[in-house]
Amino acid sequence: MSSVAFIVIAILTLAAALAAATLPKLIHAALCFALSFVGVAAFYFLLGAEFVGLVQIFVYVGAVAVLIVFTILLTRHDVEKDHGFNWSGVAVTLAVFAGLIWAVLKSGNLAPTAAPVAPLTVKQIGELLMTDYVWPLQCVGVLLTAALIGALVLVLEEKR
Amino acid sequence: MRGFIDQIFVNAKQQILSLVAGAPDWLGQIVSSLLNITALLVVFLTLFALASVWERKILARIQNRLGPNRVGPFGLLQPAADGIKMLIKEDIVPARADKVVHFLAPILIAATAVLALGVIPYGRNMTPFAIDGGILFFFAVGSTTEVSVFMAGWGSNNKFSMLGAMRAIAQMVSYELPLIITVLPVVMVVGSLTPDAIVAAQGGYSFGVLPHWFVFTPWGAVAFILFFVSGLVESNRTPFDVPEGESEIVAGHMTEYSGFKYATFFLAEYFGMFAVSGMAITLFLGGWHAPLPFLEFVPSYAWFFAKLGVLIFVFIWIRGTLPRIRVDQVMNFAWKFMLPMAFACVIAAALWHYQGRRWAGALWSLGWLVLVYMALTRFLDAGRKFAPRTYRYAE
Amino acid sequence: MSDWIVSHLWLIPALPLIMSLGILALASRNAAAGLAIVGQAVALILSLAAFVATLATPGYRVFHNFTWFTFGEQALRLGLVLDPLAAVMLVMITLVSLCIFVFSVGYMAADQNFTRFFAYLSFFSAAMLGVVIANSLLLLFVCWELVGLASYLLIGFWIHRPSAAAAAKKAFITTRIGDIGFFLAILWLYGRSGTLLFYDGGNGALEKAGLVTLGASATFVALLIFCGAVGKSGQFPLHVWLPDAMEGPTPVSALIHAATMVAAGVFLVARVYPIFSSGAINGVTAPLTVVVWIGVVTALISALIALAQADIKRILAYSTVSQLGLMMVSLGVGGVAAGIMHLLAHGFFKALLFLGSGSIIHGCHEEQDIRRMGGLRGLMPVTFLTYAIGMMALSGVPLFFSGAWTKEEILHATSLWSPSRVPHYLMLAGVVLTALYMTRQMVYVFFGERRAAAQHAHESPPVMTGPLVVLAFCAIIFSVVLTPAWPWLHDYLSGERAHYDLSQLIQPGLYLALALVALGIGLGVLFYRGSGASDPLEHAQPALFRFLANRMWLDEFYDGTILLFARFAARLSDFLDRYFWDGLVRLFAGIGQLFAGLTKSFDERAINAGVNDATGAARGLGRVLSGWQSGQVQTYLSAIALGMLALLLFYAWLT
Amino acid sequence: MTPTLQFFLIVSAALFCIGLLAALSRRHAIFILIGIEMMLAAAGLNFIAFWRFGPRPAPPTGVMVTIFAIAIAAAEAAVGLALVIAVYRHYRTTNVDQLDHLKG
Repeated sequence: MSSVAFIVIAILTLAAALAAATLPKLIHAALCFALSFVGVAAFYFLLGAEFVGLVQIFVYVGAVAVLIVFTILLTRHDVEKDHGFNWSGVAVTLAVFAGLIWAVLKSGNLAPTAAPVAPLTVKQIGELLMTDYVWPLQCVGVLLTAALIGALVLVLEEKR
Repeated sequence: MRGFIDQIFVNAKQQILSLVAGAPDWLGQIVSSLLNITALLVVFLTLFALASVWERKILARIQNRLGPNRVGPFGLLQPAADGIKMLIKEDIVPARADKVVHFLAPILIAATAVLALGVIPYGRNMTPFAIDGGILFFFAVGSTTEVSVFMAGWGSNNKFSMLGAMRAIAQMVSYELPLIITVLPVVMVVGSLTPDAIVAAQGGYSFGVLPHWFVFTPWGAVAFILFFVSGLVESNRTPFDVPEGESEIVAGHMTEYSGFKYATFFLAEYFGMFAVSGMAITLFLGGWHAPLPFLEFVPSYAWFFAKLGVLIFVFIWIRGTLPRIRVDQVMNFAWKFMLPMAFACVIAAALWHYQGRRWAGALWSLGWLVLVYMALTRFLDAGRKFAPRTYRYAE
Repeated sequence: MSDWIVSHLWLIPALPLIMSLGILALASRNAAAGLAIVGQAVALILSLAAFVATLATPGYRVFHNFTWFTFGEQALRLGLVLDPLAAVMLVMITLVSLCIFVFSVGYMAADQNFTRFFAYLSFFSAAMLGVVIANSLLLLFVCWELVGLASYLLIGFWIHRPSAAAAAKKAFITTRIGDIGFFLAILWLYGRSGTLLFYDGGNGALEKAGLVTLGASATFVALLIFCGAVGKSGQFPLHVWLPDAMEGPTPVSALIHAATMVAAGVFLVARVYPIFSSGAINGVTAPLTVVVWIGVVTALISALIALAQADIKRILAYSTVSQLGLMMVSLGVGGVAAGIMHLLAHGFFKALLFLGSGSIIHGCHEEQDIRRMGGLRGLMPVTFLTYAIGMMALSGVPLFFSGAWTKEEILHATSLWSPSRVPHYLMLAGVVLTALYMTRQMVYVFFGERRAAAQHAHESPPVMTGPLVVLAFCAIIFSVVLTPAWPWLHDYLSGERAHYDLSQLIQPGLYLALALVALGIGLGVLFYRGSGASDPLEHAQPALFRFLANRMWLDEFYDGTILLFARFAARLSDFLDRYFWDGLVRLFAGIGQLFAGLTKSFDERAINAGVNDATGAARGLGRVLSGWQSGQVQTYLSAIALGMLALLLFYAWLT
Repeated sequence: MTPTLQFFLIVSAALFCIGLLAALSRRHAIFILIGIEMMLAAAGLNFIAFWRFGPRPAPPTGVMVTIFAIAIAAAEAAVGLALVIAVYRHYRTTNVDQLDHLKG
């Protein structure tokens, strides 16, 4: 896996993510969010997990981003006025980041480079989903159904 | 000889690549990708030009007119003239618009359309980007169209654009489910998400005449129709062109676009149309396979583009025939009919498979589909009352 | 066809059942009668097919058993059987039922519960057919009880009449008394021989092996079963319910309390006859002797009572009782075939008589008192003729009427009974009495001058007279297969080949029967000719007449003894319940309350105090803690993040 | 040089912290959701990276976990946004600072 691609994708992803976190306009933030997730998907491709990458794009860019955008539209009147910035969070974030980086660098005994790996085909994943992971799959199905119904119930017009 | 003509483009690409054989492999990859992309762009831009003029002429015939016939022979150069006109038009950007978003929207939408075109097998060994799970890629890319439409609507900061964008997103999201679920049966039956595998699975003929295209199985036929209708919606074609209904909201999310950006939207719409048709051909119409055994001497890509042309003609035909559908009707149709039918198709495919993929299976799945269809129509008619018209998605 | 019907025997009872359910489901007055009649007709055709199938070989018998359910290691098995006995019963029941259904269409036309009526009727015939073809004592018992239920429902069909309700209750309870015995018999039999199947390819309860395993207890089993029979077919101690059962609609009386259900007792005895006759010394066993004497007493008593009744239907009811007694006697003395033949013949002509009485009652506007009728022969000719045929068949006018031959057979059988000849003579007297009271009824109803109710009498519609004609025809034609000249049915029932021999036609017994019947009819005409509203016997023997008219005060006797005891027992238990047990319960409750009070005070004094302190402390703590609860999501989030950081550092410190 | 596992871990840590930043310091409810999604994605990236660099042959547990994580994240986003809409309908605001009715 080429370092060029890695650097490019990393820069893209992190920049987009940072923009998503800090841009004053919610819409731009949402779009950058989608972009950063495309970047994450690209990472997955780079790491040889194509299926996951596709699912990532599919779910986040296709569905979640659209959902966010729709929510922004429905709460439009509240979007314009700026809610300000909570600076206390920055300190915490920096602390956590420092901690994480320290931990990562401290733990040296990790595989230096990736062993060559046979690409994980969709067929294998599907078979795994249907054999070893069938119960998680069912649970996720139930969860999604519940989430769907719950979301519908939440946004129903309450009768007055 | 036949093989030569069939593989001519593949061989040509190999020749060109052999020139950079010595270079590091990343260069080779880049070159081959570039070749693919250029081929795609050339072919489909030409096709776009042809299709635009073709559409206008066919619509004219349907409406008992002559259509463009001045520029060039039979008006074949009409698109060139249109292109020039578009290019030299002034590019207006509204003052209050969100400049960046407004600028990015058409690029993104066109780019995604081209990307979607990349995974379709156009002929034997002629898949530009043969990735495992290409189907998924196709839909993943296609699903980003909504974001770009939204960008267009929001960016141009205009009431009509916003309404159009919201309508577009609403109906696209609604119709993406049937669109994808109607693909499931095919994927289940073939057992692969790779377009080439799916096309390969549709080779061969029963009794030497009936090709093994999935459209010739009951579930396949129904799934194909559902897929095609959803494709109409996804590419915002009549009768589902509510988002850009000129008569209600000037041109929907394209209202504030002019000149080349507008042309880009136009191009994106056509590319979307091509992409959906190509996917439909790959999934249901046997890809580049010939309809009859003795016709196989015709090169595969020729068959693909012939089928593409037929589907485009159907698109145009429908546009010339049907009036626009109301928004709430569109949504109801999606959620109350298309989605259940799509799921029924999945089950029908399972029946077909477990009954041995023979006549018994066909009968079973047919019976099941008919059953579901009856039930659905009964249910919908029961619930139908002709309420006064409401703009639920445009308040 | 034949083997088909054998394998589909279950259809015969199933059809009427389905029809009755259908009637209840549709609840449509128009469909009801049609459904019932169609179901019954098809059942009749099937029964005829079954009958034909049994003609194949003498002693024909097929059965197929199935397992109902399994408990432990032994399975409870039920089954169906088809043999001559069942076949003739099937034909008789379905034919009579069909006639009566048709008749009811006319008779119940005005009733607003038409639908319910036909549902009940179909239900009844289903249950009855089930009784007939059951091959397991349990299945038979189930259908038997269902028959009882149907009879209960139908007697009390006019629920708004208190008398009807009372009669229904009486019938139900009285037959229950017998059925207790029957049930005990079933338990005993199962406990002894481990099977309830009649025929099971050699090890059924009625076959050699089963009887051997049953051994000496066969006597008790037989007697207990006979209790059931006594209850169901109104034998002497338990006969009191049958006359009251006439509160039901006349078709019901005809179908259930004359033709079919009451005959079920006789049928039961005939069905399990091997148990009765097991270990017999030249055809005599203790249970059979009991059967004989019960039969004799019943026959005579009820014949006498019938002599003094005024209600046309009650007369017929008592005559039914006496005829059933007659059949019991014949079974008891060993003339099984004769008994069953009489059962069949009786089924036809008694149904005929009842329907005729129904037609009369209908014609006379619901009048049932024969002393208020008279001279109807001109007004309702069809009814008159058919009724006359029925009467002659019942009283046994020889040669042309079915009753005669069967009676003669029975008399013949009794005459051969070794232990004693008393039953024979008593039965002869019974014949005379039968002829007498039937003549009395005829004279009262059809001859003499027209009395009050007869003024505006009218003939019934063809839908009612039609069945009469059919049944009358049967009553006559039936005599052909009964003649000793060609004792076809007899041999068919007893599993032999019939042979034709005209010389058998005239026998000494025949002269005797002729003489007795002539005597009876002659006496009847002599007595009652020209008698007005008052009864000649009443003039002659007032005391005797009252004795008979009040049914020998048997009801009063039961009322004074059994019911009195029952009421006493009820009161006693009520008293105990109220004062003794209730007192105990109250006592325990009081104790409970005492303890409850103690614990309550303890809780309040001791525990609650501590709890209150604890809760107070907790509340204070909570107030403090809830101060930190700012409601700011992001504060919480940052707290979580810092917590994670702390964990991370802790982990790093550990390693 | 080719990127080793640490690089991916650092990137995912950075992504995680950016998500945390968004969740902690932006007052608009939707930003909090975006942040949470980012953190989830960072976790997924970690899983994939560990799977990729893990010993061979290994069952693709990391991939599976990521797939399920994505599905769950989608559900969470749906419900969360529905909540935002409901809250907005009720209080006419999406500012989480004003939504403190649960304070003790």
